[in-house]
Amino acid sequence: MSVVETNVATTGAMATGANSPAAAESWQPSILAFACHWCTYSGADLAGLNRMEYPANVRLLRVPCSGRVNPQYVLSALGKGADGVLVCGCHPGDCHYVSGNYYAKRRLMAFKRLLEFTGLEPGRFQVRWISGSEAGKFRDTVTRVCEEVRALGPLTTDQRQALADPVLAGAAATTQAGEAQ
Amino acid sequence: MSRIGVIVCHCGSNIAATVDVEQVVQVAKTLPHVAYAADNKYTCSDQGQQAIKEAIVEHRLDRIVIGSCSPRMHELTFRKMLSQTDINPYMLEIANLREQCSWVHKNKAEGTAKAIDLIKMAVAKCDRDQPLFTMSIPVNKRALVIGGGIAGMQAALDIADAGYPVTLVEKEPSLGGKMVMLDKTFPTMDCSACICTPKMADVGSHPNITVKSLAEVEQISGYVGNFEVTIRERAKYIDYSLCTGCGLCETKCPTKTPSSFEQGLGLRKAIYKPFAQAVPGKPTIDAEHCRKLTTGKCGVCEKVCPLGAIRYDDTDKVTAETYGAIVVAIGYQLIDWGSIYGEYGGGRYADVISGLQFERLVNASGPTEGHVVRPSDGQEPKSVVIVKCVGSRDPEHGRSYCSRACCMYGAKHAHQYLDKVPDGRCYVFYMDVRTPGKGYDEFYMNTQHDGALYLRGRVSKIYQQNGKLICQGEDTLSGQQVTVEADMVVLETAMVPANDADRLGSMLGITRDKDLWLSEAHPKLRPVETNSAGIYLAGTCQGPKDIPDSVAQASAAAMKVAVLFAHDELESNAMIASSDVALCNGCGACVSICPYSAITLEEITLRENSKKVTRRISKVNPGLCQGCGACTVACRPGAMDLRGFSDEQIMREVDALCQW
Amino acid sequence: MSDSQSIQASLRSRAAELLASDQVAELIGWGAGRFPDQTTPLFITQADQAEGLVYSEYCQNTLGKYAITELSELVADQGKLAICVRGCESRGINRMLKDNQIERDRLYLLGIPCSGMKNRQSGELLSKCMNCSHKNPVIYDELLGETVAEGEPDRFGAVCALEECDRASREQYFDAAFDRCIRCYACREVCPVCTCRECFVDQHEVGWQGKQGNTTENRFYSLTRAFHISDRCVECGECERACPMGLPLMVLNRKLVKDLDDLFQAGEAGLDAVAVNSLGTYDVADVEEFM
Amino acid sequence: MSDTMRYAYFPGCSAAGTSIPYTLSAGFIAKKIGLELVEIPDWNCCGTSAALVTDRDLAVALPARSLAIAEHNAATAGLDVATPCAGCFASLKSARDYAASSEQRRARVEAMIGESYSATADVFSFLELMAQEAAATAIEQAIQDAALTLAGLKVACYYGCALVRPASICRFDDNENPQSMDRLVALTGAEPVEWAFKTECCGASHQMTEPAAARQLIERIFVDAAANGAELIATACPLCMLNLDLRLAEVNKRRQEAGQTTFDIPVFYFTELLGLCMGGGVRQLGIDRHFHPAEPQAKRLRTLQQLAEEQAAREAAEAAEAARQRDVRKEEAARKKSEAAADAVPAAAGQGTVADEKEVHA
Repeated sequence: MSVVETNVATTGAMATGANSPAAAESWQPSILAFACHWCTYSGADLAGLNRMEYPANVRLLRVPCSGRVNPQYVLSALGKGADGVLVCGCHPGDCHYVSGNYYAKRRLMAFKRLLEFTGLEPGRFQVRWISGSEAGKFRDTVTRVCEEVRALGPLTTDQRQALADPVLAGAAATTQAGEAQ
Repeated sequence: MSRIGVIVCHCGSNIAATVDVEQVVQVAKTLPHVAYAADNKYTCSDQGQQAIKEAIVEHRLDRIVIGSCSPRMHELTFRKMLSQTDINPYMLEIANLREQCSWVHKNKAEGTAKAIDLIKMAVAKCDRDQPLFTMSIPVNKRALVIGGGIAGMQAALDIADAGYPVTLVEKEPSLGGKMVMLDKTFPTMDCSACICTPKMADVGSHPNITVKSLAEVEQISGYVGNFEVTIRERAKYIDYSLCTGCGLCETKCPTKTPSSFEQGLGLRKAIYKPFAQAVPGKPTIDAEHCRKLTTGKCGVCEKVCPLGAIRYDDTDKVTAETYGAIVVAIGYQLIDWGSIYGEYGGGRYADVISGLQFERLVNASGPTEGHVVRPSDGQEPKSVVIVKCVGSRDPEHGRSYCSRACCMYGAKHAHQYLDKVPDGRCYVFYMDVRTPGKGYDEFYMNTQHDGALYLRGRVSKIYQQNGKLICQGEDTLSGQQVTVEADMVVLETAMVPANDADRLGSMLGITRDKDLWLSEAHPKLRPVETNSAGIYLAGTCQGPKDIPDSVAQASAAAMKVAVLFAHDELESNAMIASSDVALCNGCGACVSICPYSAITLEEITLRENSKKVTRRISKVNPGLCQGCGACTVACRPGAMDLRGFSDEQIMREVDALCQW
Repeated sequence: MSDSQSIQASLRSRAAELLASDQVAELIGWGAGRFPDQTTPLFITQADQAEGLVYSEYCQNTLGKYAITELSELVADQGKLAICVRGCESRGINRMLKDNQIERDRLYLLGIPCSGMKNRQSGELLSKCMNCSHKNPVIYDELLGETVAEGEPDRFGAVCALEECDRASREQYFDAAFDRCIRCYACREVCPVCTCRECFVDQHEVGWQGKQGNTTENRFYSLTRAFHISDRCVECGECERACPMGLPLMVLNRKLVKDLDDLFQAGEAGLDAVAVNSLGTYDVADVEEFM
Repeated sequence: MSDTMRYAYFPGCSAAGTSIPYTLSAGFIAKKIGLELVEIPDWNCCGTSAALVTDRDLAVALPARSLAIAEHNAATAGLDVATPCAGCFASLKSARDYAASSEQRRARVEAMIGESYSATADVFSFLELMAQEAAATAIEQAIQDAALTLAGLKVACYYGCALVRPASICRFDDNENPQSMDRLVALTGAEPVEWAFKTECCGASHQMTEPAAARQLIERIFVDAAANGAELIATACPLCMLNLDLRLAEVNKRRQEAGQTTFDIPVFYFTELLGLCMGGGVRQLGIDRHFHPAEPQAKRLRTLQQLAEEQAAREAAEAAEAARQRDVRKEEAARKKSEAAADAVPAAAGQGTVADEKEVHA
């Protein structure tokens, strides 16, 4: 994906320069949330209908079912600049497709344990079941996830370091771009 | 290279109040492949849609991103709009700027920033949109009904009356199921045979219904509108085209064996009709007991048959046919109480009988011609104990659920016994009395007035002493231990799924619950549909119920079939999974994971590296796939992908959001 | 005569018989390498080549995966493919059978009980053999030699030790490891479970794997591969042995094996060719960690 | 199950007191079949009667202590535990299951008894132990060797409450209609009867507090045994034995007063019956120590030869009787015939013939 410079570069939460000390105070985490179309996405819509406020740091990515969420998306997002990832689906037993969330549960449980084993803070990758009627739970969940990730601070990745470092930025494609902290 | 049009909607002030729409449009213009970006006051209005159509022509757009309300609101509206243009309706992405942005964030700067990100994601995804097409699936307007009990017969009759051909498959020699074994039906006490056998006759003579008795469904493949079904009709050893059902063979047959229709209380011949009004009204030979077929000696029926209809060399007939819809009505069976209730004698006492056996005992055409007598000695029982919830509501021994009909037929049995043996005494042990239904509670109260003594408690032990059955139990209302000496005990046993339920369920892709009842698609709103499109449930195969409920569900299932058959063609889902032949290594991980049995492994031969190669690959049936995408993650080789939510599209969205 | 010598003798004689009788068209075993005690995979098609077969304590290569490529080259009716299988190879074979990558009736499996292989230079037991849970093959057509006693392997010792560490040290440990990775993909090449026709790293259109050689991308590769094989890993340890940079790959694999067993009673993979993949099924009563 | 027939032996309080015949007869059998019982040193009360109702912890700690001693003592280490008493069996096995069910529980038990306890050894009642294949085969052999039989004796096998219930703890036999004792008793040639009170409560625990209720419970058992033709009751529990044997006189007394029939149904330990058939003497097995005289039933013991002779004699008598009846019938027919021929009147002849035929048929 090509990098797009916009004339409002500073407005996007994702575009916040996270590494300068000055920015640290106003730092906003970027959180990607996968939401299944039938439950969580409609729960989020319901939160909208009820005008429930929650932090603007969360962007929802609609998928048909939590069973569609490939753990590789999560890993990729965390590697490319998301500070936290949330995966949401129907409660077990309520899946529109009968069983998708059961498979998701197994996969993501094992994957979450693997990520945490290799050093990821547990707060950065979370999974929650939120039904279409649980607008309140949706608001509370994203609010809490935001707070937890904010407390953890920015997730350091090679891409970020490369962009923050003018020398490295020029040689972003070279190997050994710097060790993660 | 794609030419994307981006339209950002104000939604009056709904979006514009907290999102700087103008700024969003300006950013959108700078995004790659965006050829046009504009705002609109009300995009969903006629004028708004017209403006998009014009922009498509003017700017040669080939795909559209709309930043507006939730796609759950207007995705279909805008797809419909695109179908009136040259653009495929699936070349559309919607950024949810209202429900998930303007309505929930008050800070305009934050809202605008998020709106920009959402538009970026939508543009990135849209850039990889592919034209998608629905398939039209022809509908074979022929229905298959599995099971010829009251539910199956009702469904078959309703579908046939709607003008569609129906094949009804029954595994027993006759239609009628459990209902035709019953003596009378509660609460009206009309004779069960009197209301059931006319239905059987109607089914047997309906021009649109083909009855296959002694038959079972062996294999099913295909999908809604196009089920390929293999049916095995077991050998009857009689040429039904010649047989007139005169019954001479049955009179002369020398072999007798216990009758399953009479619940083992009576005998039948080896060539037999299970009961007088059986449909088809022609006999079959029971190969297991027929002397001719087991020892080669006898042949009496062949000698006496005036029409020469006996065929000792008859074999099973296997036929394969195509049906558009299937109604499953395989009913229930009674729990095998003997193997789990040792405290009730475990089947050792002849006079401890099941409710269904009692039905045959009181039936005028039953083995005792309706005289209530003890199976052990033929004496009239002067005291009878009825035990309810045998196997129901008993997670320790049997099942945890309530079988729903037993309270009523227990009351019916008490009433019938007291009617036939006026000087008899009848005790009913119960846990609760559940009589919801028209006239049900009145019936139960009348039974008490008849003299049935209801004791609230379970029976803990039944044993025989000096020719009596001693029933020990507790009357929990008085808190006392009670012992009742009975001449006969009737156990009102739990309904459990038919033996075939699990096999048939897995073959048809119907989920089973913890007790193996077949599961409906939604417990409230889709009570007769299953998760497999075109397959419906009727009667007790879905869960215990009484006759009126079974009939009502059967008619509902028939209506669903009629609605389906009102269309000549069905439109398949466009956003379905598909497997890339080049990548698929045939491991089959997707096959077992699919909840709709939509994926199969197929062997294909193709040229690879100028060599002919035969290998297995997975194939998605577009009529069955519902587009959940569970298979795509199970596919490690990345061969399986979901149209409309492809890996590439989702990864582009992730990239768009994360990279700066 | 030592155990391995007697196995070598019977391997040579059986190989010659099988090849001479045309029962098998090709046999995969080990032959002498260029250095003393070194062995290398050997592919023979003639009975007189059987004398070249070597079986010693230094047969470090796991042969199972060669079955796929060799079978695709063999014409089906020419005869079977014979292959030497120890515990590790046999479990890989089962896994490949389960994944429909090879056909059982085209294989002739020469089972070899194995007490572990040694490093040619140091003479020490190979680390992949140290916590072997199946020293005897779990599937074979004939067994060469006597079965050996199974030990009491500590399969998850290293995993447990790391689990005990705090998060920061684990992050440091794995970052250092991923930093070393040169993405040569040797781990993938030798793995009996990595049977994709095109690896995700090569699927450029989708863009799973970035091109940069940095810790983040290396982590993406290693963790994705570990997850891909999670419910199938037969713990042969060949990936770790093949890694030129010494990445602790088996720790990642065994972490998943351990968790899948703890959570879903997945058990060990490759003990037969029919067991269901633990991530390819579910139980409504599965533990819940995500309310 | 132990590989050899060697067990750590927990005698329980009744072994040297109220159930001496059980101890004697089981000991006799053990010697005959090579069953080795190594007594656990310093064993203590199993807690079944008193502890269970007062303190759950105590109910676990008491039996667990004895089991732990068995583990630590060199002579009994590694052996499964055997106990004659059903109550001891239930307490020991419950405590063992409790400790084995989780690490926390085991640690709790260890803390209570102040020593380590691994809860690995299983617990067997004498009944289960002897019903196991190896023991049962040895018993069968010993009976064959002795060439003795109790043939013709009808026995109601009474298991009581604790040997097969709760099923989750006992994990032995069918808890509604158990068969293990029936099979063992059948080895003696005696005939186990089908009856309904195999696992009903004998009421022993109510004897002190609710004697009237207990008496009813006892009486029901004898009533059903008698109704099914049993001549004696066999049991595997010292408490059942004591309760039934001791109180039968009381039951009979009340029945006599009420004008009902009384019962001469003595109660035996199943081991006494087995012991008799292995050649044990009445005194050697303790059969003379019962409250209700049991010797008459014990005297039904015969050698196989006697049985064969009796059978032969019976068959001969039956054959003689059949022959005699045949002769009688022949004579009768001949007499009738000659009578009919003597006063032959044409009109009555037909009637006479019909009547003759009828009589012959009858």
